Amino acid sequence: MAGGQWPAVLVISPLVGAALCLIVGRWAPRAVGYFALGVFTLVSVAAGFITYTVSAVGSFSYHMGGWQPPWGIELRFDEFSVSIAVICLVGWLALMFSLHYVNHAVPEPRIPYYYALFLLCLGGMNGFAVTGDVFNMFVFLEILSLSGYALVAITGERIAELAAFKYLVMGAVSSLTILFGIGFLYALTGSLNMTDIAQRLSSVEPFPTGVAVAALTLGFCVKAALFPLHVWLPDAHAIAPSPVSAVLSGLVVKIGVLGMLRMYQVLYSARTFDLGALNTALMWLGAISIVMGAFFAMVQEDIKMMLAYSTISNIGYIFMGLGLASTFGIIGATVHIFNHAIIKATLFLGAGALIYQTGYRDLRDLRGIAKAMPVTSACIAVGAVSIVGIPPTAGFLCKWYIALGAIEAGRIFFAITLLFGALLIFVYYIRMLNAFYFTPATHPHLLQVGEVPMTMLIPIVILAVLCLVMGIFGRIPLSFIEPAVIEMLAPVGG
Amino acid sequence: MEGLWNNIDYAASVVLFLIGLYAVIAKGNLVKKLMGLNVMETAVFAFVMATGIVTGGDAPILGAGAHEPFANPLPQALILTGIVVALSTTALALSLIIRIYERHGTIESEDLWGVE
Amino acid sequence: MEVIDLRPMLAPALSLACGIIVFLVGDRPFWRRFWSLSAATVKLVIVFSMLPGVLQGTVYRYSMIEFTPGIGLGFRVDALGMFFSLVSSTLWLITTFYAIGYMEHEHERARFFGFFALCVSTTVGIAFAENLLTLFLFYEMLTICTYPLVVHEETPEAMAAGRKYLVYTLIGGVFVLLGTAVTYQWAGTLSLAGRGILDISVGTQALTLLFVSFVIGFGVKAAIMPLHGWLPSAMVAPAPVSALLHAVAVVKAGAFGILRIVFCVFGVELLRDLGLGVWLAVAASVTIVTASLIALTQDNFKRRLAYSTISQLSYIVLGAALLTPLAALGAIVHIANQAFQKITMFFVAGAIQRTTGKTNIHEFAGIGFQMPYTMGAFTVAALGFIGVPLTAGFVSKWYLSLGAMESGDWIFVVVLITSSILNAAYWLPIIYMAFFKISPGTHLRIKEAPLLLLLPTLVCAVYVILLGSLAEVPGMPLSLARTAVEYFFGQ
Amino acid sequence: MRRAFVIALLVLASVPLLYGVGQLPPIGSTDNPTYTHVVPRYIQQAEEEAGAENIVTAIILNYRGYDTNGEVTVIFTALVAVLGVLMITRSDSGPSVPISPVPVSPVTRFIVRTLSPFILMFSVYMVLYGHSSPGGGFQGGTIVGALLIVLSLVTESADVQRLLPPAVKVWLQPAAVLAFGVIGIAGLLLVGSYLAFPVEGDLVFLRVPWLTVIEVGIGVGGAVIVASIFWAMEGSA
Repeated sequence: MAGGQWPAVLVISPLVGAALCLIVGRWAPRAVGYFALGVFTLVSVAAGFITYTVSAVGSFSYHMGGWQPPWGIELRFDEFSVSIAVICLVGWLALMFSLHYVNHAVPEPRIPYYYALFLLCLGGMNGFAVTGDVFNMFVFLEILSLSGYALVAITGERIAELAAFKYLVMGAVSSLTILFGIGFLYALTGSLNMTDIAQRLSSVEPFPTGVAVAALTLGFCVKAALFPLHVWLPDAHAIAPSPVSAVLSGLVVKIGVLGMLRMYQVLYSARTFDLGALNTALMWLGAISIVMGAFFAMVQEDIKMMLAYSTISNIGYIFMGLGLASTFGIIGATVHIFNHAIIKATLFLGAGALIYQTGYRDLRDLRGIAKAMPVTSACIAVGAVSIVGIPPTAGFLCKWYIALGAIEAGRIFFAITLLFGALLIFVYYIRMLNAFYFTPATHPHLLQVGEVPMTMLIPIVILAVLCLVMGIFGRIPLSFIEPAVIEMLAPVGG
Repeated sequence: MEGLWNNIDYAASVVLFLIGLYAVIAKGNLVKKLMGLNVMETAVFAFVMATGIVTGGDAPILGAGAHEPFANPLPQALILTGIVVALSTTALALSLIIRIYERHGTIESEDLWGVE
Repeated sequence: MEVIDLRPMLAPALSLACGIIVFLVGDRPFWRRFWSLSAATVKLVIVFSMLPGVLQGTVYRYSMIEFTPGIGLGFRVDALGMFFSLVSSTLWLITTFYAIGYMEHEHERARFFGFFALCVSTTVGIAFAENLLTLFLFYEMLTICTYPLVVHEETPEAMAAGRKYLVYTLIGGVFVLLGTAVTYQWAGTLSLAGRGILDISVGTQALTLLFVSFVIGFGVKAAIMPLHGWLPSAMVAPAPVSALLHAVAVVKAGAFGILRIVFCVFGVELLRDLGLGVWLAVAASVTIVTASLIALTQDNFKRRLAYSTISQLSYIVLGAALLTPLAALGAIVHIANQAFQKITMFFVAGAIQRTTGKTNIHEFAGIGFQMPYTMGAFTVAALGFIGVPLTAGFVSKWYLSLGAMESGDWIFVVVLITSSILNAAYWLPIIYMAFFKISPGTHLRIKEAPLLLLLPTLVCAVYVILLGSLAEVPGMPLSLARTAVEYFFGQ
Repeated sequence: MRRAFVIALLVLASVPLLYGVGQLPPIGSTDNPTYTHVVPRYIQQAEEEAGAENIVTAIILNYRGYDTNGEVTVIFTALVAVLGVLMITRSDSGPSVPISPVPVSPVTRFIVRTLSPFILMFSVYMVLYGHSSPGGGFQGGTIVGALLIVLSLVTESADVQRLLPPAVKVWLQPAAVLAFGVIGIAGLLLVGSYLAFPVEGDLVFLRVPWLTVIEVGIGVGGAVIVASIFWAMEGSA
């Protein structure tokens, strides 16, 4: 079997590792972080092998317990599953960043729980990304969501629990909506395996299918924080510890997008279902998200709040690309799943480093910080330039593709919205950079703080370098995605 | 319409789902919101369970006295998982509410609004 | 003949590396200067080494990575690109010397020189861009890299200017990107190698919109009125920045972009069919005259220079818009001529400000006695702008006028003559102030600018004369421009 | 006003939903895709392939064992999350909440204490006989958890908690996840894929012990987790 037993290692070791975290935490509280990092290194190695296998021999599947699908659960490793690579990359770096950061952000008795939840969240995402079974998808969605809610609350800051509760309520409602949609699909097709559903969906009533699609879309859009379903996101992402914010903003919201992609995969290959209305709605919501996210972000003074709102804008890009339903549009959206994860992780970890060293998170307090922390600031600057989509950084590729996609689909208005939306985003990032670089310090004592410890600095630098490299060598993820998208759109003649 | 009448179980769960959603959206008390969530969970479980109903079906346990047709075992297995998920969500939500109450002395969202 | 060669990639990569090294070197003046100067020199050598080949019609190219099927980061050195890169690399070296002198006591020098190098890297990238996407890539990078230079002073005024600059240029960038994407959709390629990739079959109206989009996009940096607002404000930057921004990198990038759009994307034939050239020419003419008139009213020396720049840039646009070989020749050669003349003037402005602290023209009375060499260089440049024979400006005006006549629209000849008169009207009073007016408090003792400021100024002034008097000598920019024009007009 | 708006919106949403469910295959029919597609194999071959008379258990532990692995992880996540949220030093928390102790009548206490061995016994039965009768690890485990909770309520909670010293509890809490992990990896090594059970051949004798380990793991883990969550909340309130 292609891929050997790596798939099992990939999905199981974070779960078992999380269980062991508590045990390790009891005997050696200081070692938990390194233990978690070690576990996740193993996971990353598995992800690396799988990614390599997919690139070398194409997609393959792994049958859990040896049961053939649709009776058993199938893990599917296709081009979209390769998102495990970025999950592992960002997750690993965020874990490494945590090693020092948690001591400052999380009350000490909670630290083992922090790492256990972190591993569960990452493991849940891996499981979600690779499963080929809709109900199993729901189970892993819950693992990652629950750990996400708890990670938001774990700092114990003033409104942390409130933010987490808001996140939990909306998240739980969306999970239920998704389960409802899954139930519909099951009632219609009698199957839970995606490939199987796709085959059987072509012979069922279109209207109930539409209801199922609507329910799934609604659920995934909440998870992805598409406007106007985004209200949970800003507080949750701003209040969480920075490595968690990086994972939540970079990866967890993408899980919603990934769910949408999986749904599209099924629907496109089922062929019968008309996606016109859905696509139009997503396109418009995407466009509104871009603009609204940017406007909200503009008035923020809290650096992490600003980053959180910018996530909403970027999710708007992705949904616009999906809704365009043209080859380039979907390629752009998929590429942005990867690139935005890297960019946003850079920014959140960078912001975390600033907060760690200075204790301030307000832009007005952080003025002139670039002189004290040049490397971190430079990395943030790279991330900022990248997220706006200035070439040759990672963010540009997506903008270029989605713009091409909009024009390909004959909807030039959306290309214009996209590009001007990006400018709006720049308005607030330039404000941040101005504060860091070109404004005299508000608190002169901050000029003495110096850089963060190496375990925090290295992840930021690696991510910032990736922001640049992924822009220049953007073909590398594309070489995966392009054939998959073309194959996905082939049945509808895309 | 006839289809709806026959599928009245589904319809009931849909209605229950919306009632739960109403509570989640409209109620100000966090515990009531959570209860709304639980109603929604129950509704979805009922919905999925209803897909497995077989008229005159026996419990899907083989052995002496068992007879065909059996009720569909798959939804039962799924919902067992679903219940655990619901339990977990509720547990976490309750502990968050406990912390919120400890900290702010209230669990009415109108009062908490000002806290943010 | 096309040759795969590493050098087109090496040239921008070198300045890029230089910029990064300068950041890393930090506050060690010797190494900063060493790397800045040696990178500038080596790059000049690289660019010059390609000159003979380009003059014989060889095209060097180097493709790197694909972004979209068929489109990637690619460099291609043709005559037009060679011309622009020669100008920018030469001026980079000269400006680096000047900047070392000028920035002696400024803050944040590592940042300054680092971004300075990045700017030049991107400019060469623009010059060597193989396709429209690569061009856009470097065009946007240029915007970002110049921003720290514009706000270098960090005063509220500088920050405001920087904001204005970004707003204008980034919006321009959006138009370029939009145009690029649409072009890709219609043409299926973005290559800049040919004489036009678009086809009339797309529809006249659509093509007109596309052209307008491109003109707005590049016109922002080329400061076609009314898109010029950022340029006078950006004058708050230090003099070497102004020199680089307004003489070489930014504004010329815009003008160069328009040349590429006219000659390589649309192509002369198509534009003639569409009848769009005239409109662009009218816009350019309006800019030429209006900006000159505004320049007359400016007392701040650098602001007057800025409006003069706006006016002069539109010469290039006008030359391209006339769509005749001779006008195109004038436009291309004006890239170099205007660059050397204007950079001389900015060097002079900087030197005066550093030496005497004066920034307004009414304070310049008798300054020619105090700084004779500096003001001598200024006089040469001013004569160039007026278009006196044997200076560089004459050559471009000559060909532009010939081109205007060739096109049959005599009105543009009138515009050029009017502009010359206006140029005289705003430059000559300065010369008069400097050399012939002695106010009571004037120092008659010679107190020249430091050598590092003076020498580059003089070198540029000498260039202005050389470019004018030896224009027809083979190997001079004019021959290169001629090679380019011959290709674009298919002769 | 706001409520009226919400109600209107939900009523509006109910229309397509009800219309949609009306078009679903009729409930109860054996011709439904839910009954004809995947399920027949479970019903016909569960006993042979999974060695379970209770088909639901067969699905949970064999066919969709991976789901159950996820499920036990979810509840373990809930435990970690609850502990992570609630565990904090006292001084940090805000205004303390007055607790009004409800007096427990001696009758209740007596009955609960008397019944508890039987409840425990019943739960053990459910765990071990889940394969052939209604029940299973989870159901049994939850009963034990409920028992522990009831005991904490009617007697001194601290006494009940002493049954599980922290050093033991920390191993029992993840018991289900660990049991799945161990058996899963055993399956991976001996049978060929994660969570695979030997269906035929020399190793088939391992199937029953393996399933038992998992069932017991789920039971113990579930019980301890449910009780721990309760204790954590109780300690915090």
